[in-house]
Amino acid sequence: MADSITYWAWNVAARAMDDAASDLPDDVGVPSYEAENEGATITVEELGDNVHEQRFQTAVTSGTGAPDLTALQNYDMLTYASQDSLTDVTDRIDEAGIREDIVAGKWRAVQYGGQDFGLPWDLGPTGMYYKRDQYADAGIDPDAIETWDDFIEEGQKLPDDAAMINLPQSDELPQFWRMLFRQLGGQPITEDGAVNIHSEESVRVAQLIADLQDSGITRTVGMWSSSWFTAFAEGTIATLPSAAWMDGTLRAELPDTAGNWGVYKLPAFEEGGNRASNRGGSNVAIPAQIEDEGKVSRAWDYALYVMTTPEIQNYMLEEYGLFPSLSTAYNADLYEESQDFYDGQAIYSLFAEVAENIEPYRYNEIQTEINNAISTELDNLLNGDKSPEQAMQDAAETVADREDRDLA
Amino acid sequence: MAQIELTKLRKEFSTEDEYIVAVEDMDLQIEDGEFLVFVGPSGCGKTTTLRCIAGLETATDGQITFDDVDVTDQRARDRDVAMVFQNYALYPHLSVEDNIGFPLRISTKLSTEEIDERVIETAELLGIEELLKQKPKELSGGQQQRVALGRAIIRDPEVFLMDEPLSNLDAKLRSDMRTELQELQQQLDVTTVYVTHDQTEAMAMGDRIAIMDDGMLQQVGTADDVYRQPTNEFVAGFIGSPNINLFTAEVEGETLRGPAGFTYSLDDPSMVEGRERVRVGIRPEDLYVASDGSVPSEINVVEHMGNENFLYAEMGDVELTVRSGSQIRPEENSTVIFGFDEEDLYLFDATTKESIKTKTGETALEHEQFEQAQQ
Amino acid sequence: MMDEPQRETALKFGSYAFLLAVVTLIVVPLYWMIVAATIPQSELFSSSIPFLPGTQFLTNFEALQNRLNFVRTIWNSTLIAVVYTLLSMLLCSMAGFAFAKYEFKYKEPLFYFVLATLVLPIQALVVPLFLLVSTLDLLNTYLAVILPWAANPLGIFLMRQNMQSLPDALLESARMDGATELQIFYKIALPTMIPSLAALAVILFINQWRLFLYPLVVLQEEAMFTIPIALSQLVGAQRVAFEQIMVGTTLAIVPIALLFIFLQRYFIKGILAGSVKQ
Amino acid sequence: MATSIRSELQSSESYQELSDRLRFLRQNVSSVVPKIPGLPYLYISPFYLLFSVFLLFPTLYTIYLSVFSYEGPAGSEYIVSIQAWIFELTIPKISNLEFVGLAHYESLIFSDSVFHLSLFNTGFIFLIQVPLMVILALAVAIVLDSKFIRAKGLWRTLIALPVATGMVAYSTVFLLLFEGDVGMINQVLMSVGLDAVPWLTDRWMARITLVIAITWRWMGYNMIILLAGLQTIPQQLYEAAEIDGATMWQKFRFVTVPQLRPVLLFVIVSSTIGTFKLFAEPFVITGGGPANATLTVVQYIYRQAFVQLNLGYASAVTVCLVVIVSAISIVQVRRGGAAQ
Repeated sequence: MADSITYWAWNVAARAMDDAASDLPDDVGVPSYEAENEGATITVEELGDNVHEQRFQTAVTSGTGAPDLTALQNYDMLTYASQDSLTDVTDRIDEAGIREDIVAGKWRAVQYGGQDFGLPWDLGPTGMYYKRDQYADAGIDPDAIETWDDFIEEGQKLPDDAAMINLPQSDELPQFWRMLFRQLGGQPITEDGAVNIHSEESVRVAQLIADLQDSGITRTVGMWSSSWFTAFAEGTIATLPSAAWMDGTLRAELPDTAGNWGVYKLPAFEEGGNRASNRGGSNVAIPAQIEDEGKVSRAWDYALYVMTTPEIQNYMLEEYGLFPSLSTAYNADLYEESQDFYDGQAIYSLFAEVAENIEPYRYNEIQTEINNAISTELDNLLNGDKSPEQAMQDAAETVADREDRDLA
Repeated sequence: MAQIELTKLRKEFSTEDEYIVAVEDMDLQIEDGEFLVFVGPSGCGKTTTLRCIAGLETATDGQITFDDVDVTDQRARDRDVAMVFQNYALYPHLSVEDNIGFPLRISTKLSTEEIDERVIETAELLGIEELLKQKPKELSGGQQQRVALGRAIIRDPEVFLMDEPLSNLDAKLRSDMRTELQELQQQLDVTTVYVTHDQTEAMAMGDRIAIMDDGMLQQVGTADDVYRQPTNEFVAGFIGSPNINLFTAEVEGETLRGPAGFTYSLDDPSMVEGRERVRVGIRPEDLYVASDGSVPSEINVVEHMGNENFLYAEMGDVELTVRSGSQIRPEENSTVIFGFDEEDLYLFDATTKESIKTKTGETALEHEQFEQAQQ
Repeated sequence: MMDEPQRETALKFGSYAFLLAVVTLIVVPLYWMIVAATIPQSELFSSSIPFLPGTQFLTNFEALQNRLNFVRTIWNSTLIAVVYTLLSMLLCSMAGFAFAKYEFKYKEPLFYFVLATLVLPIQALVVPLFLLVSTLDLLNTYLAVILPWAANPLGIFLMRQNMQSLPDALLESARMDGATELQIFYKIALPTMIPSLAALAVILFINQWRLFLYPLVVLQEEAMFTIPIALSQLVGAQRVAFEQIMVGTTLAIVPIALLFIFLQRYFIKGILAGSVKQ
Repeated sequence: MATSIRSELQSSESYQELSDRLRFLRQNVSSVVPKIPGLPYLYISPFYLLFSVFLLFPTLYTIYLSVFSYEGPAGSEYIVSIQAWIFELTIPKISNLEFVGLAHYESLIFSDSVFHLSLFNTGFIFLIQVPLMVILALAVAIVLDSKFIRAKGLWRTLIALPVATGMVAYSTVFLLLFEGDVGMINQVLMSVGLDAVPWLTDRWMARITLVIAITWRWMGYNMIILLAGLQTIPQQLYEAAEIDGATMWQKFRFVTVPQLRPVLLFVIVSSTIGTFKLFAEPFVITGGGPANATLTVVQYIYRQAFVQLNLGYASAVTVCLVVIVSAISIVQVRRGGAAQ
């Protein structure tokens, strides 16, 4: 096994792995990887979001310069796996016997053609983050919100200058659509690869998005822009539909709002319906161009140690908001602890409960084409040019035509 | 100093669509220390010839030698030739001092003091020593002209080349510079080739004049030769101002019958034997009022020039110019008959335009013009 | 109609008004950026952005400096841009001079081919260039960023355009004075082309200064990063360090402002005056 | 102060000999150097040497890739491996490529509607932005060039500074200015009673926002180049026009424009090319805009190459872009240059 390897990731995913590699606090209870493995050194390179995308892609396509281990978002995994740029780790996973330890739905994110091309890392169990003061002032009771209709009805109570939810700009709508689509158990492609984004679930999601806009309880601000943060800091938007990892961002970027947040599950589409979905999440993978067996096994050993040790995964949750897909970690008492940022609410247990109910989702390598088509058609829907059925039908046809696949 | 010889010099310019012969098979010898002037209408190839001697254009064919040394293919910088451009071409970013000293600083082994000395010396020669620190844009046209001259003189070259250096100056300054240039040339005794389109300038300055037309050398000779013995009608027409009167006359035995009743019987008809018609040339200064003259004409305009008059008349469809004493003032539109002496008559072959008879006699006016050329 | 003095003042007033309008429209966003660099991020996230700059500039800068050694980054960017500009100016002015003042075979096709590559977007060149640079093992060196665009199509185009205004008589008189062709270039052509060389320096410096995607791929250590790459590091998936970005950007403007001030005196009026009688 | 030091230095003995010896040395060298037949080639060879290595090769490579579909990285085979003395160049086979002939071009020209939309967007922005920016830059340059404006250096620097701002920061500023009803501009509009403009959400307004952003950023830069051009116009031409009684407008039309033609042509062609290569502004401010309304061709290339890893297809789009834009710029140069 080689002594040193390099690992690339964006800020949160880099710092978490760096701590796990060399400076884990003592109260975590397990040694850091370098402490555990004498002589091993993990070089972690922290890159900006676009920076990682551009550098990793160039290294992969030109065949030289890729790191030994890299973090990859769910939506990128399959694009690289489909062009066999990632090492097949199926046997190593079987040999490690960890298939049951990880939430079932998450494995699909790293599988292509029946083989595993990465090790699942964090999950995106969804939740509705809400400002407690705004809800209280408007007399909105989060527990009373069971369905999206309740959500719209309660939303009317807010004063005019505040919006219940941010309806993202059209190039960010696909993430919102996909979260709701997965909540209904929708699959973007069928078993044999036919495009299926015009299914009945997809139309219901489009209808909901249209209803949300017509209800007048929404505002549109670009996500991650300074005015988006301002809206939550000053309470001009009351609810933020997101996932477990948003906790880390809120604590880092909006410290003054501590104690004023709460979380409740996604409203269901109809009484008693599913209130769980997934949004985002990443994995670690070894680029195929790393041919030195010593490097590959060292990278695998390091990844396995970090991803399958509950204490490390829980440290990463608490420190960086990275919710583990390692289900064996959920029984730690951390999950029952009340979080003062959320006025004492034990949000981790809520997310753990949601994680168990996430519907499996058939990840695919045409995700970008789907996003583009959905973004264009939802914009047509919101402009009133098309009905939900027509919009989703056209989106499906566009994707089928551009990727020359047939329509489900 | 150098003796320049052009043998069969030819220069052609070929652009995409047309093909121009600028200079055609020129043979010319320029003596050591001579001041030769190229003159001719614009586009006749005089500047091109100068640029071939300078080395700015490479001759298409033929040979150029300086003191029997073949320089045809040498670069301009290797020919020890200085040139004054029509628009002076001073280096705008250099002071007058640096402009003048530039050639020495660039291509000679002289030390900086020697160069500075030579610059001051040349500036004094041209009377511009107090301008040394100024930039070209601060100088008048005349001063810029002198700086350009200084840049040429300082190199003490084998050959001086000047491309219409005076054409941008006003009339008064031009005549002063003309005399100054001549004195300078004699003082430096350097072979000089001067190009101008102004024939009076050529007559006044050149030891010899080379007249060119359409790329071909018409005639080379002293001012007097070209004035008195032009080789063809073009030279006769070009030299002398106002221009010579020219018209066609039929030959009948010994008499020439021209337009509107012009009749003249030759003393020596042998010259026109075997010809049906000839081209007749009479200089304005050779015509005088004579009741028995053979040139009937109708006066159009009389111009009073002070010491003499110019009479513009018509003989049929031929326009005549007559140069007479100031006292002769015929009425406008009156008919006057002019006469001339046969020795002043020019005759040219009607087809080849070559001269058959040239002027042998001498008139007072003509003599006075010759004197002015000599000072 | 207005008489002469009235028209003069009206014109002067009109020009100043127009100039002030343009300058305010340009400066407002810049001013806001500087204000944003001097206030803490929490203040940044309020709809009423303070009008006057705050006092946080140093603290924000310290945060930036220990996050990614920004002083070193400014040094990298400046060094690369200066060396690149000088090298490219030489290449472009020589080539521009030849295209403006000489006739030679294949002149037209050669020139238009270079112009065509001007159109190639960097995004399309990144992979082949990365391959080339890694095979020449220039990765992670200043040269990797300096060499590719040293032969800058924009530069040769500008120099050809400007050198055409150089009177031929000047070159010929230099030839007569015995200057070699090279001496003519650096003793006559360059000195009289100073304003256009200054303009060329602006173009080249700024083009190199704002290069992002390509250096990002070939400069691999943080110690080698240029400013655009360093600032883009601050845009994380879940973290955007706004105030650090603003501080970095404000500091990044300083070298460019210095460049403009330094080049001021080379924009000399009518440098060609007096060379050739019109 | 500097000039006085120089003159003392020059007059001292040693400096004199040194500079003379240097001069003689230079002369010896230049006389030894044989007469160079193809002198112009000497001038352009350093340029074309670097050009062929660093721009020609990638261009040919892009064209080469455009007829393949990229199936993923290759192992360690090489396309070309040259061992020449100390210089060793090996270009690894970039990937296992599957020859598809002109399939990419066919789909681009006929069926790829997103490509057509990106072409339309880029063309639309070009048609408004380039004329607007060039006229504004010329107007400002002329005002700054006129005699009675003081503190020219300050104005010049301020106006040209936007080009120095980093992509990330200036997009944050523009988002803050133009963002929905939170943005400053809409706040001002609403406070005056007008209704908010959907700068980033409406397709047409998003394109206008981009035009404003690009003009804000690049107008000063072009103004500097035009100003340099104005400096080389000989003063006598204006004086001559003055004597003929030319009005301000006539001086502009009959002196400034004809004299400025080469530099003006340069600014027009380089901003045309710059706008057709537009990437930063849409990528950062509108992210391709509502429903691909501000998706530019180069952004589409980036999406194909970097997000969807279709390197072959991306190269084909590049080739199309190069063909279209060089046709436009050659027409501009010909028409501009010819009228000289």
